[in-house]
Amino acid sequence: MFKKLLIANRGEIAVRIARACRELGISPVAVYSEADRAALHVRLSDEAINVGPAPSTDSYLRIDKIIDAALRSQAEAIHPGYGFLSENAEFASAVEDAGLTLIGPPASAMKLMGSKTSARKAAQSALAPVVPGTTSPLASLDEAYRVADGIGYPLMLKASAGGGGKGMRLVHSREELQSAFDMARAEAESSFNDPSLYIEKYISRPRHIEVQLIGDHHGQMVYLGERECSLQRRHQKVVEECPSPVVDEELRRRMGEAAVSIARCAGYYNAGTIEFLVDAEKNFYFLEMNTRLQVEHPVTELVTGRDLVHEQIRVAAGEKLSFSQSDIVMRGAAIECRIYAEDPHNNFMPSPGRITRLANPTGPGVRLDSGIYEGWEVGVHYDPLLAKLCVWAETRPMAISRLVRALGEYTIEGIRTSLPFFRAIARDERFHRADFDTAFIDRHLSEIMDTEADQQDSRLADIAAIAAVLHVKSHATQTASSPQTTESRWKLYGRLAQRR
Amino acid sequence: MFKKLLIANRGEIAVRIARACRELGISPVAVYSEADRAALHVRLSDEAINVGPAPSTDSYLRIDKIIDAALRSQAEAIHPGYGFLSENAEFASAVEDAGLTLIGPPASAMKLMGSKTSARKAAQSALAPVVPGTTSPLASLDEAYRVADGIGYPLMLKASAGGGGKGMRLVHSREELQSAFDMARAEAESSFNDPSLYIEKYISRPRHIEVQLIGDHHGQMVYLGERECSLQRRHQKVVEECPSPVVDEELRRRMGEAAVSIARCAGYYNAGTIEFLVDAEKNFYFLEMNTRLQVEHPVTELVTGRDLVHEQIRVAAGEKLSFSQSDIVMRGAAIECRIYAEDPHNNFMPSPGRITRLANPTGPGVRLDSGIYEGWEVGVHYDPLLAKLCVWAETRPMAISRLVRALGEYTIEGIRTSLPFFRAIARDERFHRADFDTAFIDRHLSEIMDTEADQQDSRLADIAAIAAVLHVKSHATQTASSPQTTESRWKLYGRLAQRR
Amino acid sequence: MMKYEAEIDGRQVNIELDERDNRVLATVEGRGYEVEVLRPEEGVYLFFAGETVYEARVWKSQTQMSVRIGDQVFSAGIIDRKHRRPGADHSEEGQQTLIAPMPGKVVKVLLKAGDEVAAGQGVVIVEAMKMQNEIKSPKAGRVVEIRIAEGDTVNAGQSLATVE
Amino acid sequence: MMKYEAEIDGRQVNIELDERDNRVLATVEGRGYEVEVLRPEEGVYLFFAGETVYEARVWKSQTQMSVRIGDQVFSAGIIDRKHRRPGADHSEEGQQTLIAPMPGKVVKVLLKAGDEVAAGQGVVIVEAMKMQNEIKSPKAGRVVEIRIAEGDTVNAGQSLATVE
Repeated sequence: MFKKLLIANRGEIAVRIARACRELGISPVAVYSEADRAALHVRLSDEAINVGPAPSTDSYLRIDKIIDAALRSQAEAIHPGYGFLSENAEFASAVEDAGLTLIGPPASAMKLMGSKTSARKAAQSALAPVVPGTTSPLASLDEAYRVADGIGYPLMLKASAGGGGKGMRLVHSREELQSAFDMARAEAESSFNDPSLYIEKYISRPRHIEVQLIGDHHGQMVYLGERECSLQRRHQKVVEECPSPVVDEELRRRMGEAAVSIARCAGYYNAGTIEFLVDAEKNFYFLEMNTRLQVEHPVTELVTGRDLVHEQIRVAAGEKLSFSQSDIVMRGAAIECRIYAEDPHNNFMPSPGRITRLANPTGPGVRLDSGIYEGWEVGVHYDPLLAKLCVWAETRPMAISRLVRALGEYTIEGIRTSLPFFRAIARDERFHRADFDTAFIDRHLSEIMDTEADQQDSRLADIAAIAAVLHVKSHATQTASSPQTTESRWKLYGRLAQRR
Repeated sequence: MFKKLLIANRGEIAVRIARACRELGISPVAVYSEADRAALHVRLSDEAINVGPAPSTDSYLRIDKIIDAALRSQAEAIHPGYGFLSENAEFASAVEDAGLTLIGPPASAMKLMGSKTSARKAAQSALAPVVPGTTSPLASLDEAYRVADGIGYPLMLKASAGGGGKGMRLVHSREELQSAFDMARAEAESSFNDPSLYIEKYISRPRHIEVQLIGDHHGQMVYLGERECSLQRRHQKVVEECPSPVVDEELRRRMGEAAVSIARCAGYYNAGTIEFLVDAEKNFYFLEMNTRLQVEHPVTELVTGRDLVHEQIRVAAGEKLSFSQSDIVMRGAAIECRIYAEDPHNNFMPSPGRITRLANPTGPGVRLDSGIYEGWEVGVHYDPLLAKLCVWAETRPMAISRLVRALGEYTIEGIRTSLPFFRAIARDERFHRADFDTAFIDRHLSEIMDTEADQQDSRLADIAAIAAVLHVKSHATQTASSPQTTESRWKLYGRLAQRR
Repeated sequence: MMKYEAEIDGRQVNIELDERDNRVLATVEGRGYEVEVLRPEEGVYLFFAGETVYEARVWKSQTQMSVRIGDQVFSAGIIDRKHRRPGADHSEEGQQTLIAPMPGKVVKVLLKAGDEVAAGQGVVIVEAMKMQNEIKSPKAGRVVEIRIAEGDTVNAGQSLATVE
Repeated sequence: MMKYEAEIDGRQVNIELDERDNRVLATVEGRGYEVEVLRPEEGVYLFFAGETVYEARVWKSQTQMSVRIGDQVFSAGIIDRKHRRPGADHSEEGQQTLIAPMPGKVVKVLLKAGDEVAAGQGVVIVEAMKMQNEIKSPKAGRVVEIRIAEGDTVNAGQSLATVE
């Protein structure tokens, strides 16, 4: 086993890995940017190395500095976490070249699965289902009819050179194909100077369900059930569950075995995730592979009772997997909420600043992976993920009840967070029924948030008013805030682009 | 299911029950003494009723006030927690008489199992092993030889009227019996005016292992594995584990079935625990039954994945148990540490006072059941249990590593706590090997605590000295403390009597 | 009895309140409350209204005050008549200032002084926490002044531009 | 360089220390340290000694100061020569005062003024947190005065009796 391990990350995941190191008797070495000198992950490490200025391109993304830090501290291995360099095949190669061990897959597999095209080919060669369609341009309308008849309706016509919805048409039936074909071609021609089109099956109201894998260097590869990740806001996962409420034993086995085959075809080892789209008929289609630990790995750990980070480190050290497929037993249900520094009442505007008060939820079935502490200044340079609140219970309904309870105990003050958003989600009837798809939150956001206001009774509002008066009275030296003016101002800000 | 439930307790267990109520959609009603008006269990409840002055005899032990509080708040059920009125059969009857539901066994079973004599008889009628011996006085030396030959050596001669070690003799062999018999009789005569003796088998280096039971009102009774509770300080449990490191599947089944039989003979339902003494040859002997929820129930919950408080409430509401014996699967290992407000460096002297700083451990496999908050004043009127830190991991060694990690993250300042004691225990080699019995801590206390000092290196001590200087410099207005004088003074205090 | 004007979730309420030791007598829009109040932690108000318990947490974040009771969150403000400037009510009349809602970096200035602007049209883009946030004009009119340049680092509350 | 005398776990050490911004130059019993110090929270000192990180938490409880680094806890004190009274070194000579180590209730007074007392013999029993704690004489001698009576409530640090 390694004696020293460098953690090439920050925030909650660096804390999670540092804890795993402690538990395995490994000395954790942190890296930090100048903005993160007093960050929690530094405080929990034995050594810490400054890798540059705050912008991640100057620090956490600098392959040379990370490798240098590992060599200088005599760490034998590097855990990249998620994000930053975790899926960078060049980094994986550099780690190998430096004689160090990456806690992750081989660079070759990372590269192969990092490209959508080669990943799709790997999936196909593993005989795993991919979204049916052609990837080469259709030669003619006749070919389009032939392919469409094979795939079935509804389907999508897409511009080969396209993107952004241009040259794209949803075709519900054979009757619509010709006119759609002509219009899409024209649009593609005018938008991209290239009229080529291809056909893809249309997946209506898809769910995003992924399979967790882990394999050792000795040919063992095991799937650890699935995660339901359909609750997304603008293509960002916000709530994840294990197991998926729509996956039964049989589907779990089929998806799991497909995922293992794909990973085997890619020559994969260590932890990885195969993402699938699942349609209303429970057909599943390979989407992509994440060649690293996922943000949402804790829900799998809670349900399977396996520690993925421990296991990642062990297999990277050459040990055999400590379990086989038949040892994996799913027990109960787990839900994760990603707590972000953003204001759900104001279009999820980022909210950096100092954490003036922090009360973490505890008690039965609550797991908190957090990267903050009271007094920590949440900066503007990095992703706004503050913490992950996970709950586990015997059943999904009880896990939701426990989530409501834990959210009620959770206090983060000084900045805005997405906690109120999760309090609203946890009360939503459709969430209770697991009646959602990947577009659910974007479609129903204002409704979801409104249920919050609906439930407020006037007695509570009166008590809140009294509390506010008492607070202002006892903090009379502070400037009184004037809510009308700020409220109206807050409404003005919009969001232009998405988090990368 | 109940709409409202009164919690007749305080501290961490009242918090635990309030959380369970929230999770089950039940409104929790707190009771509090005047000292506990701002206690955490009050803060987490919907209603709270003052039941009197701080001394528990005037408040938490007042059956009339508790019943009255339940009736006034229109609670339908009362959860007594542990301690206070939880094993008081008179209270159980009063609850029944008031038309309320006790979350616990029937008063009759509580009464039966509350007496050592009738409990022993119940165990015998269930054909469960009890410590072999006579309970009626020996008529003569001849009878003593006859009984002793039947039981085997070593054995204990005990004064029937006795206690406190008077008139008690350990007899290793037949040769020693006559002289021991004569001396014990003489001692018993002079101590108690009664020379009667009885014989009990001597259990050498016993382990204390208990079986968790739960039964519904429909005749179902299930055992949820065992807990190892041998780590005790002066007969108080301090560390508990599930499973016991010395119990295998076969022994678990035998102990479990014996426990179920005993409970059935007592007409028992709801949660209860059968305590056994286990000798080096893994013979087990019935000790007593605890007719309530145990302090250490969380380790069983972590390993079996069942929520005992939820289940207690459900069965009290008349529901059937949500699982049968074959559904109970033990997974991994859990350890609990009872965090007390007492100073392990000073003979565990109680340490009430204000919590000036509190940082709770979090992360994978950590469960904290706590009754305190930052700013809370730990008073002198009640038991010093502040919180229970539990860890779970796939194996016992990993659970111990995780315990070390979690203890390192746990900060309680303002008062002394037993955290340093647990840090020492968690590093102890004999604890790692599970090589202990009920007298282990009392026998080795100074050694255990010394390992702490042994491991300190001078570099750490130097850094500590620098930190102390910096702290005093920046708090110059506070009076400098003078450690020599206080140190020598602290050494003077002793402990007279044990916690009840 | 002291009189206060408060705003709770945008609704204006009149409060009269009298506090003696731990007892508070209050009327909110004429509804009477007699409660006992403890302060177990800074910013935490534990109310006993008869036997009913309410725990309210009050905190300020940036420019706003919030009150949480259980899982209900209220935005709150106490109106301070003395400190209210006459022109500060931010109606859509007159000049309006665009301020940065969070610290960040100006990655793009979309308009320049003199440009026409529509209500809701983006004027400046500020990047923070790996997200790009468009600061929009509250009204149709004309850009009077742009006070920052691309590449500038801005603080929360800093004025970015004026429109009229 | 400021000079300090500290006591760490009962061992006396001489410290010289110079602090500028976040940099601390110190020698402890002649061993030199050059460290950077951050204070992420009140009472928490985060030291960077080269690339090695030490986080020390310092707190006072009752009469003592403690420092924790990882799972090592040190008792600590800075000796303040100015405030040291000549007779306050609590040797076993002269009069000694028995003080209550915690608040509680006097449940029994075992001796009375004038009684002979052995070293380590119990003088008073104070109950706190459901435990009975015997306050013992630090020396053999005679009880000079008992300052409390059975049933009294005492505070931490309150003097209970004097022996000589």
